[in-house]
Amino acid sequence: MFDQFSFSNIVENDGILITVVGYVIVFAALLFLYVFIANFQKILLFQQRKKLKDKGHRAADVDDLSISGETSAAIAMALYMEFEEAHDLESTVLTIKRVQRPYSPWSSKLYGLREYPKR
Amino acid sequence: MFDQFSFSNIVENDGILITVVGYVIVFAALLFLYVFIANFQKILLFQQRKKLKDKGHRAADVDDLSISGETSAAIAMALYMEFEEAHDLESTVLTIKRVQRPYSPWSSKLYGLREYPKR
Amino acid sequence: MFDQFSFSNIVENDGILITVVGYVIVFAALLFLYVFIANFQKILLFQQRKKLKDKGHRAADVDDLSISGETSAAIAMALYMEFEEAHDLESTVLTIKRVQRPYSPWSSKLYGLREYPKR
Amino acid sequence: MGGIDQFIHFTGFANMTWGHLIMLAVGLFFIFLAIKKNYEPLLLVPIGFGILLGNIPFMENVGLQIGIYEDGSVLNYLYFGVLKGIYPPLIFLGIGAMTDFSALISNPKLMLLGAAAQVGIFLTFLVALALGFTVDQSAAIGIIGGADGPTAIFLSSKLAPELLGAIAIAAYSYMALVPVIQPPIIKLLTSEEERKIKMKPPRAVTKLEKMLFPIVGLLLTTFISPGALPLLGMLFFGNLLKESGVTKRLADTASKPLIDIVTILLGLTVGASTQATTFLTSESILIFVLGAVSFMIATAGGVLFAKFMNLFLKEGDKLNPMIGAAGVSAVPDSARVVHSMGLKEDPSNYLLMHAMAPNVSGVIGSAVAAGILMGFLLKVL
Amino acid sequence: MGGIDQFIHFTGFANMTWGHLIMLAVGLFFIFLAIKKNYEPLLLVPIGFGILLGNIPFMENVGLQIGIYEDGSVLNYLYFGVLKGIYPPLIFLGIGAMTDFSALISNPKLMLLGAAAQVGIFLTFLVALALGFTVDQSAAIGIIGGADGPTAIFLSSKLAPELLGAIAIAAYSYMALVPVIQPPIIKLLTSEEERKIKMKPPRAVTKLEKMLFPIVGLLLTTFISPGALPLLGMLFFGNLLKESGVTKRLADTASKPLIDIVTILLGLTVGASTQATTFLTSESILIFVLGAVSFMIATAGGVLFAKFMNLFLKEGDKLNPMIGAAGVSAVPDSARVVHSMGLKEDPSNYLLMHAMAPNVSGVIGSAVAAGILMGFLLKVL
Amino acid sequence: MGGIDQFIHFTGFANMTWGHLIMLAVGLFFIFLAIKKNYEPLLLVPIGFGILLGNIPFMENVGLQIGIYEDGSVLNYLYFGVLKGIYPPLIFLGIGAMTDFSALISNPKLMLLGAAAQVGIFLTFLVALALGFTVDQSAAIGIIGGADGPTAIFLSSKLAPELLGAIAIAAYSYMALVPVIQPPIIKLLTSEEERKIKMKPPRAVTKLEKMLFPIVGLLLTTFISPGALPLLGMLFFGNLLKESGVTKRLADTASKPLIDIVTILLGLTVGASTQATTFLTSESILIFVLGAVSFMIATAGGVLFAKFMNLFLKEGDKLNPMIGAAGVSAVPDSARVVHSMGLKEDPSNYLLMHAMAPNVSGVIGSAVAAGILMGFLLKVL
Ligand code: NA
Ligand code: NA
Ligand code: NA
Repeated sequence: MFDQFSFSNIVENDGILITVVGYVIVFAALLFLYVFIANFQKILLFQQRKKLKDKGHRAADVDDLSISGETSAAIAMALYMEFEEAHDLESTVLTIKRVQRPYSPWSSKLYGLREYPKR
Repeated sequence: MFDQFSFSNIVENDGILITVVGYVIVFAALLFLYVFIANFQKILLFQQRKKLKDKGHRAADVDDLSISGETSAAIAMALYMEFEEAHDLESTVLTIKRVQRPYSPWSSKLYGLREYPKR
Repeated sequence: MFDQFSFSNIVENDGILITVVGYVIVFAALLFLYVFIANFQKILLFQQRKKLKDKGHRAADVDDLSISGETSAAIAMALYMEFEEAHDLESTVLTIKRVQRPYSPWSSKLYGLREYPKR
Repeated sequence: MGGIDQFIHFTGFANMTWGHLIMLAVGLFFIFLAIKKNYEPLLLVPIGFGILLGNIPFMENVGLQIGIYEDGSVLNYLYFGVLKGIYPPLIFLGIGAMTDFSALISNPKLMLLGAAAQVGIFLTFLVALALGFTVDQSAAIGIIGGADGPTAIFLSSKLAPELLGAIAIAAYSYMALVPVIQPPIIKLLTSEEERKIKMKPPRAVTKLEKMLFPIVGLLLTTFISPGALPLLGMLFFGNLLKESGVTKRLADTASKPLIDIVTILLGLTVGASTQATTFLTSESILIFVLGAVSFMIATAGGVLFAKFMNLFLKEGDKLNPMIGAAGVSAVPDSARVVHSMGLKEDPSNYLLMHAMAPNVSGVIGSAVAAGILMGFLLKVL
Repeated sequence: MGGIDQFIHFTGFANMTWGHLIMLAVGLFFIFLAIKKNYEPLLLVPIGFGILLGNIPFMENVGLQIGIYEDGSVLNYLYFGVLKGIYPPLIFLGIGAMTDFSALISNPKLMLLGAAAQVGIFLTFLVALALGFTVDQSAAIGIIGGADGPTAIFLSSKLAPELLGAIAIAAYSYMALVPVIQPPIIKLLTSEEERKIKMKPPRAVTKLEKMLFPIVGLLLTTFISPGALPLLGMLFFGNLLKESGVTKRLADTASKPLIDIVTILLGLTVGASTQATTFLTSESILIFVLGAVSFMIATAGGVLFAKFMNLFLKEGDKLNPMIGAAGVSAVPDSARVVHSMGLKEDPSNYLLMHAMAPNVSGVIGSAVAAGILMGFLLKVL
Repeated sequence: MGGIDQFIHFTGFANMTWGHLIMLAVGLFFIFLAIKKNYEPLLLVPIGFGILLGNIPFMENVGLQIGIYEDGSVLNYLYFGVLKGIYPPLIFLGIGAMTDFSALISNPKLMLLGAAAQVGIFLTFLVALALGFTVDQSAAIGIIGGADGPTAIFLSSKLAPELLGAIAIAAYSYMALVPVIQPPIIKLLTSEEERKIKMKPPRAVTKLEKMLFPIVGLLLTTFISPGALPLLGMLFFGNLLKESGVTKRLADTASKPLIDIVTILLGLTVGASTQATTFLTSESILIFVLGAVSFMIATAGGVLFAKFMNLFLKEGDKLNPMIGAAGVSAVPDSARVVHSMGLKEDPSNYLLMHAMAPNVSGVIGSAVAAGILMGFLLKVL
């Protein structure tokens, strides 16, 4: 069965067609998403800059509103460190936990019901 | 189909009957539950009062053993506050957690098995 | 139906055979497991003792490397206490929790993704 | 270029209709309401996103296994739990495990208000019948007035699965809109004096009473209406897990991961069941209208019955009739609405705990009603 | 008034029989035992409430979709996992993820005690056969003596689904009653001197050994008894998740939400499967009697085998024969019983850790036995 | 002694073949890799133990209900979720609920790298075709190059269930081996200079953008490739639960107990599906070879496309072409590989966040590709 390359099997099954069309569409889908997000960001950034300008912020003039390289590097480093040590020490910390309220799907605000005052 | 009211459809399907009987039964069910609980409470309150009397408590003479209005109001207020603010601040608190023991459904008291002493 | 003992029903259904073979096999299975583990331990203990000897530890000469009776008793007592009191007081303690990292089954090391640095 | 043609043929763009666009807009609106207005987000986000999923246009009936109504699709498998009425009882299990019935136990006569408000169910049933719906469909539509999502889904799945999507969406929509629907009706039916009535503080409830309640509740209600067993059985079971004191671990699981998983699956598939090609009909619109009517009648029924009860209660024991409105259930939104209105009239009048009693009994009431309707209509005799 | 008539016809009151009342009383008794006596509450509360659910009287076979044996009912869907033997292996997965086999690994010869106690299974099998049960039923009844709920349910679902309810209820009842059943038998079979025997403290166990145990355990036991694969495969899988050290998150989920959800569903539906109309038969009563016998034989078997082993052990290595009784499994109740009895005889004799070894090996033993019985009886050759 | 004979006949020893032994060794090797090397333990432990479970030899087709391919066995029931493509979307739901798309949103042009790397899927598809696999099988084999376990399982379950085991095992194996496979290819295709390129730090992303991303992402990708709906619909749904800010509780459940339960069941049954009698074929070996090829082509595709993009980007905006390799997905391993390589070249060059963008977009890309392949091949027209 697998002794030799049979290009006929590709042709008979529209292999080339599926490959080309398929790959193009994958690109198209992500390109669409890229274009949309990029443009959406422009609008958003424009608004943001306008807001800052209205408030008289200097940052409005800065070319990009991104986070600084140093900060970013530090974060990346920290992240990397965590990646590396992840397996060894599962750090133990005192957790500060968010108190979660119960809820009910017949109405999601059934907060008070669980711990009703008893006296 | 829905141009006009067709009372005949109600009659043909015993609509009135289902409505009347149905509504009456809903009432009956909750009435039963009410009567049962109310009477059960009387017995319970009677016992409670007797116990208090035996111990010489003054509370036994008080007409009802309910919680006071002020307390109740305070609780309700607190509850209401919590309702309102619920969405904004998900308060962060240091939790004091109950230690839970593992269990086994082949026997629900399989407490000690999980963390067996190793040395 | 159940008025009398019918040994014929046992015979017809190979009852004795199933019983004897069955019980023997249960023994065999657990015996195999016993023998395997016991021998595995010997190898392991041998290695352990060798390691200790290499390091010049005195413990290597001790007949068995088991935990001492006193320790064991103390642990058992503690365990027992916990068993007994289990139902009454579900002790409340400040938990020191292990921080758990998220993961992804397309790759189980998706740690950093959840809380990406925002600024 | 036949391949590209063929491909384009299959895209959402090629299969899109106005119906899809309308439904996508509805889905986005639900998500918007949930996030921006915080209306029932735990339900409206899944339902809203489900509407999106259900209305991505695709070529139907060619074996792609995408749509919720196509055999072999994931959504179809997950929808099974809705269609067979499995999810609602599991949600009731979780609800039972997180509900405190103390308010009801301490003042059991308020239970009647939860019964009274079910008039919305039965009158809407009659109206739907008169409008030409079948008797099974009419019952399923009427239950919207019960103001309980799981109960509505359960009954529709049994009596009128073809309307399930519309009924479920209507029920949850109006539950989210309780703060808009109820106040004008309450005001209309009560005098200022009545709205200022203060009620005696509720009595404390013992552990034993709370433990016995789910057991007694089960026996009494299901002996009368066995059809309510799937819903009330699970509700009271969950509550016993909570109140027994010895099964905390099970109550925790029922009220957290279990109910969450079921809520995710139920919300998503109920949303996706609104596929434009089957959902956008005049029937669906009519169901929405009837649902609103049902909610209003229920509210009025509760308030009026509270006033009726007052005729027999001596001074000092009288009810604030507004709490009757909480009998529709829609827990705890309608209780909060009543509480807010009470505070507006008199800043020292705290009605919340009083309103919780008819509120939770309204849940029992509508489940009993659903059981009765099933008893009348489901039998194959 | 035909409507009222018709309705009354459908109420629980109209369909009630003495059987229903008896079973309701049994259900209430189970709940009482669980809450008041704290006997296995995590199982007896769901089972007890399930008995209530299953015995609310209703009109059967008219399409109401209420009863656990009616197509389309929620209970019927949830019961599927019991009937097809899906829940028990999932419970074993969770149990594996929370069981520590150290006691067993450190003193593996105690494993034989867990084998010895399975004599209860096989002798009861013979007695049931002699009493006229079919060979499949007899095997399912015998397994009660294995003192493992999931194993009993699994085997009955495969061999005798018609007896599943009775066998499951019997198994769990007697597991709860271990502290009542075992002590007199242990006393009868041991001398005071024997009961005072102190055993050498167990050796510490390495991580590697704990990791290898589930793998070796799987291979050895299932090569000998492939039929035990569904149960032991899951048990050892859960244990590897726990001991591997790299899958903590999965072990946590298996031993908490997963096992809880399955326990809730299993307990409830096993309880509900005791519907009076199919459950209250002389067979059920006989099964209860045989179950008790099975437990007693198993206890005796374990104790006597420990005494037998002592014949070959040199002074100082001798076993306290009481720990043989823990071989029935019923983890960890029977180990606790032995421990308590040891303390009574000599307040400085701590047998708990020693008793845990036969205790957990009893679980393996009864699963192997179930596998063998399936191998003999399930085949279609 | 017929009984003993009969019994021996049924043991694993009697039914063992070389195939079983080989597969058991493979299973043990997977577990070893997971525990000792910490390669994807959350997947390799369940899969490895599943391989053991699936290759305990037993007598097939005599009704013992043990094997994963035998009706009525537990493994068969649990395998249903794999076979019908139900588990993968649920896993994507959980993944969505724990994935942060910020890196991608802040630099959306990197999305194209995630598209480019899918070339591995399509070229391997062609090679498989040429080697004589059917067109459906070829598509399922090609998807291994998508480097996403759930996507691979989903597509194979739809197109070539007979190859599911081999494809799944290959996909997960190579995902675990990404740190071995990718570096040499990356080095081969890039100059030292290129590997030292530093990229501008990413911009901070607003909450609104993160909320809108799953909605926009769903609409755009599934309008183009409706077949991707089951996977991407769930992925983006989970992400909206996380980012909406109002459904934290649901996101928590989706990303913890739900995904854990599904992972346990999926891993175990995928492993068990490699039963020697159906798995050890020349096809399986060929699939492994093709899978490796696919991974390599995908890596090269990503890197080369990044270099291609650099032709159009002005100085200072240029990409470090190594991040193209992260476009295969295998989240986040391939991003980490790139990061490590970057640090080796220049200890001040932190590429992790940049590599995360193509990494997560590779997930979307391969799901879109799977949808397209389903669109072309699944239709029954
Ligand atoms: Na209601
Ligand atoms: Na046992
Ligand atoms: Na990918």
